[in-house]
Amino acid sequence: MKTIKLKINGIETEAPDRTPLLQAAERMGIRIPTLCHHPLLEPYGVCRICTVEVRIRNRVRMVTACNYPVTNGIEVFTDSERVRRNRRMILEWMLARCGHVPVLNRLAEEYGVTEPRFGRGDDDCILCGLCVKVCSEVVGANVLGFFDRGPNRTVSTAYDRTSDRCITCGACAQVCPTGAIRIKDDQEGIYQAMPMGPLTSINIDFMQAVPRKAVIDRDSCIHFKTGKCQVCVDVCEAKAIDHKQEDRVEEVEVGTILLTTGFQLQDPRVLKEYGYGKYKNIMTSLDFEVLNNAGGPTAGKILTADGKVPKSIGIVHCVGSRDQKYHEYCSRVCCMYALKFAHLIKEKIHGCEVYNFYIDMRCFGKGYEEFYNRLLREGVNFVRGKVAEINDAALDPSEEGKLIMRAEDTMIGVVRRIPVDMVVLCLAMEAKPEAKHLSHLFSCSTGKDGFFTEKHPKLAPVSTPADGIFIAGACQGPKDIPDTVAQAGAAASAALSLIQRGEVETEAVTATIQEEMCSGCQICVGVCPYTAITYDKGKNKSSINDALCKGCGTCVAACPAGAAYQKHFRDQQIFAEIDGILAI
Amino acid sequence: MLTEIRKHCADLLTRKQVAAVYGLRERDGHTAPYLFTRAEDLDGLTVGTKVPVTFTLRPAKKNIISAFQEKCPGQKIAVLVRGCDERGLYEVAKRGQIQVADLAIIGYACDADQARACHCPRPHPQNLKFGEKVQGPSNEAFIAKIVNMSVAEREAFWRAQFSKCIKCYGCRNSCPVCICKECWMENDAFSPTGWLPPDFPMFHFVHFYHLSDSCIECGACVDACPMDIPLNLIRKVLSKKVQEELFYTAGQDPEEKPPLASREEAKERLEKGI
Amino acid sequence: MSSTPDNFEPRIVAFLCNWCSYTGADLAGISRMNYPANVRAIRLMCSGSVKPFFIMSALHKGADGVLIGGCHIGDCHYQTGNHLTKKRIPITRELLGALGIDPRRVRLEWISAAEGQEFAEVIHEFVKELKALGPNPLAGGDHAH
Amino acid sequence: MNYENVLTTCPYCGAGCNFYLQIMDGELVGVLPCKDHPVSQGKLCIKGWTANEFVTSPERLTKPLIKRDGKFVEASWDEALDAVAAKFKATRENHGPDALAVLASAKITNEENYALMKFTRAVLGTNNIDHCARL
Repeated sequence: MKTIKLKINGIETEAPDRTPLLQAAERMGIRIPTLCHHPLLEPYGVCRICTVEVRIRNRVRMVTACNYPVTNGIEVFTDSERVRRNRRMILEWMLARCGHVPVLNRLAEEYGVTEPRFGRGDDDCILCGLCVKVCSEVVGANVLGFFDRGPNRTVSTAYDRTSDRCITCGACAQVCPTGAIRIKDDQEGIYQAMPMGPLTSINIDFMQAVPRKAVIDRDSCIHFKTGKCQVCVDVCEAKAIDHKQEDRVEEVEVGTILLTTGFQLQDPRVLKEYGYGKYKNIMTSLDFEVLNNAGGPTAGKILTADGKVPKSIGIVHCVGSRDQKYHEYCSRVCCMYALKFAHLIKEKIHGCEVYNFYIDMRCFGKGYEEFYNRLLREGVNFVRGKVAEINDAALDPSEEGKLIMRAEDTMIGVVRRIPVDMVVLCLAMEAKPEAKHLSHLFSCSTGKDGFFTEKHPKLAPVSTPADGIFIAGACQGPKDIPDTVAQAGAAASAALSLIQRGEVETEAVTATIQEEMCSGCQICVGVCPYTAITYDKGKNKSSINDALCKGCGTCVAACPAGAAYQKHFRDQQIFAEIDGILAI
Repeated sequence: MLTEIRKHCADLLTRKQVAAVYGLRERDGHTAPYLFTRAEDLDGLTVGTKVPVTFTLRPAKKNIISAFQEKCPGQKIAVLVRGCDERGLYEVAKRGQIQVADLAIIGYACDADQARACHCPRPHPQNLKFGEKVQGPSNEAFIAKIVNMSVAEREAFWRAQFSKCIKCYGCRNSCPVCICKECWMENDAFSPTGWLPPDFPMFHFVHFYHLSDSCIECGACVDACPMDIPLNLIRKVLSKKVQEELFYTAGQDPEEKPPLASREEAKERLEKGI
Repeated sequence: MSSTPDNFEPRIVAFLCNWCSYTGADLAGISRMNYPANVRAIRLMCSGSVKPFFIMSALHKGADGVLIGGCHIGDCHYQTGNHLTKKRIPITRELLGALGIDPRRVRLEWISAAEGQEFAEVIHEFVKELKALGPNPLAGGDHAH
Repeated sequence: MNYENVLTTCPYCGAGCNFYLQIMDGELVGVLPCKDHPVSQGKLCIKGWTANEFVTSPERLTKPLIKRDGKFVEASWDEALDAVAAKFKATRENHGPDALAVLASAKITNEENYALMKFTRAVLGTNNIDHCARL
């Protein structure tokens, strides 16, 4: 590209051809004030604040820097007296319409306009058009436009009505230099959306995500709504953004598989007595983690839905766990994280009363009981008893707006009624509903609680009945992070040892089909859960793949001819067993 | 009806739509299955006796149609069937013995007298081309005899019946849906060679159980029994149970998987329509 | 029904699946749960591998009752092995009933590895029922072998 | 493929059951009971049901065999009959006629069985004759 030589404020410089003056100056660190310029938008030259003085040979011209391209040999003055006078005039005119806009007032102060001669108007909009342009050029929604003429000119939507084409992207408010466009903060909405989804359309799933790559959230990305924008493509220096990428199914051949599909929290709405979703300020343990996180919606401040600092917080243990109605098992992690919550609340909010409602404290690990004792010293209240009900029935004005927790304190044998500002429900960890499907897919099984069943609870805790398929983490049962890490390590090394060996041992009890007896009826093929039996059409015989057969013997019982037999469980052996046990 | 059937079959053969017609031939006053390959032989074609066309050959354990399909792959064969013959074809097709797609099934209906003689609840094939459908006698009335007995009475009844058994294997040999090469009825561990009559009810248990989800109620076993043991009483009780418990009726659809040959639960099969 | 001698102790052959019922029976044992000693277990890998002939044979050879124990539906170690059991056993019982052998002598129970208590209860119940039914008339056969 | 049925009488016993022999491409493949035959009415015993099996059985004797030096070797009919006659004679002379017995076959005709009975009683001089169909 051609390079242009020019002089700005007496300093010689170079800039690529067609660069607007504004940018050429910016590259030298010279600031030219502008209100209607935005790097993503075509220069519009409407606010005129960026007007500078240009000398071309002997001619002097006043031009707008944002859209005046550099040409060879020109000399530019960005802050000459004439320029400053010009800007003062422009500012006075602007103030006549928008007298109270901070950005204008700051500029006015900078240029010494103290008392505008034409008075101060009350409008906020300087009609710079950034919003209109961003809406059409970048977002592509074409919602905003200019209406009417002269003194009556306004920016609005068609017929001044809320447009259903508006995708509430907020771009107009973002580019508005005067703050004339505001997004209404919807506290309730933000609270409802908690735990919040990605804060922007492009985000990294979570800090520890592997691979740690940014992804585009299609639901909120403007491009996927309007087909335009793609600002990120321009901005990304690595040129890594490709909006055309699609999900695709890839087939990968592997020797071992680790099932680490995790858990889900129980739906708190099922426990109607706890009022989740009905009252504000009742949150799940995961909601609280988000709220408490420095990267969360409140930047880590523990606040109620109204943005107030809570004075008392109730933490309910065993919600859905150790409960015949929901899950009989103990979720294992709740006691300890509930203690952690209590500790953090105490640390962050001075004087906040924390109530832990528990059935039993299960502080089962190294340093855990010590932590519990520390919390006792920190003044956390422990109430042994299951919370019966949470409601907002205030008995006196001091309880107005509070949540009332009712629970029997079994230590003192009294039903207590404790008003608090916020409640955290420590929900049960439960198996994901898709685990059942996965178990069929991977030939392993789930227990009646829905978690994957290990091959042996003591001797093979990461193996499944299917060779080469291992399980780790909460998909196998509720467990905390250290246990998960330990189990994951064990599963990974079990998988690696298989990979290292390169072969698997087949079951000792596999079934076999005696070919000469097989009539090719394929009944066995239909009953095999492992697709281990194949039918050879040419030979009109079925045969069993030893490596796939798990030795259930279902085919053996189904074979009408007795052509299939199971090693160690042959008919003669069973008959002999029957003979033997009936002989006494 | 016979003239029309002969004409139809002659047509198929002369127009080379099928390589052969498998049906019954009357010769010297006796009727037996025959494979017609020439149209002029069709004068001998007959219908309506109790000779099944799908019986399995022993010890080859194949039926004529599967032998034909093995020897002449790809050639189409027309089969003249009654209701029971067709059901038998479907059941052996489900067990991989014949390819129904390569068959031209020509069905003819049995009359009311024939249906009554066989205690046949469905005396007409689905591919009905000749004859009128008639209602078969109900199984309920037929099995009432043993259903109404007490357990002890039943035991006494069957002990008496099976004490007549001479272990001729006629019930098995005549069965159109029995296809196993090795038969459990000959299993020494279960029912030893040389004992006569066989122990109650070991020997018969095998055949009854094995055919529970494939019995087409043709009555061939009863016809073949030299000791007139009413085997179809139990078969019909079992068929009823299979219908009620496993939602399955044998011989309906060659694509349907028999319930004892599929992994799905009975209800699941019903929902999925397997 | 013939009168039952007071000292009649029925003999039960139990076909138990390796993963659930056998382990359940084991649990009943190691948990020191009491149940009658009338049951003799045969361990199979899956209740789906129980041939109806085994049941018939056990009855013929003198068992007064036959118990088939498998995992609960949906919990089968082999995914769908017990689906087959669930289909076969009612057919077998119907056949036995039609032949004049009391189908109550054959019992199908889903007992998980954790249900030692249930196993013990099933045996209690079954023994009680078999005592009421009396000795198996088939026992010994016409010529036992 | 060629398939037909040939009606014939069961060779095993004197009952005279009829059945069809099934012929597939010239090969005997099975037995089919004849439903409309007045004697058997479509019913057979185990022997009738398997009557086709001996025809092509590889174990079937087609030539006389005489044991020489502990081994069966093929012989002519004359040699075989001479050997039998010589042994009969020797046995009768050394041990008397009741040391001999005859077992008749179900597969031969009534007339042949009559002749065998006469041979046994008149020639050999013993009543020791029985028939394999007397099960």
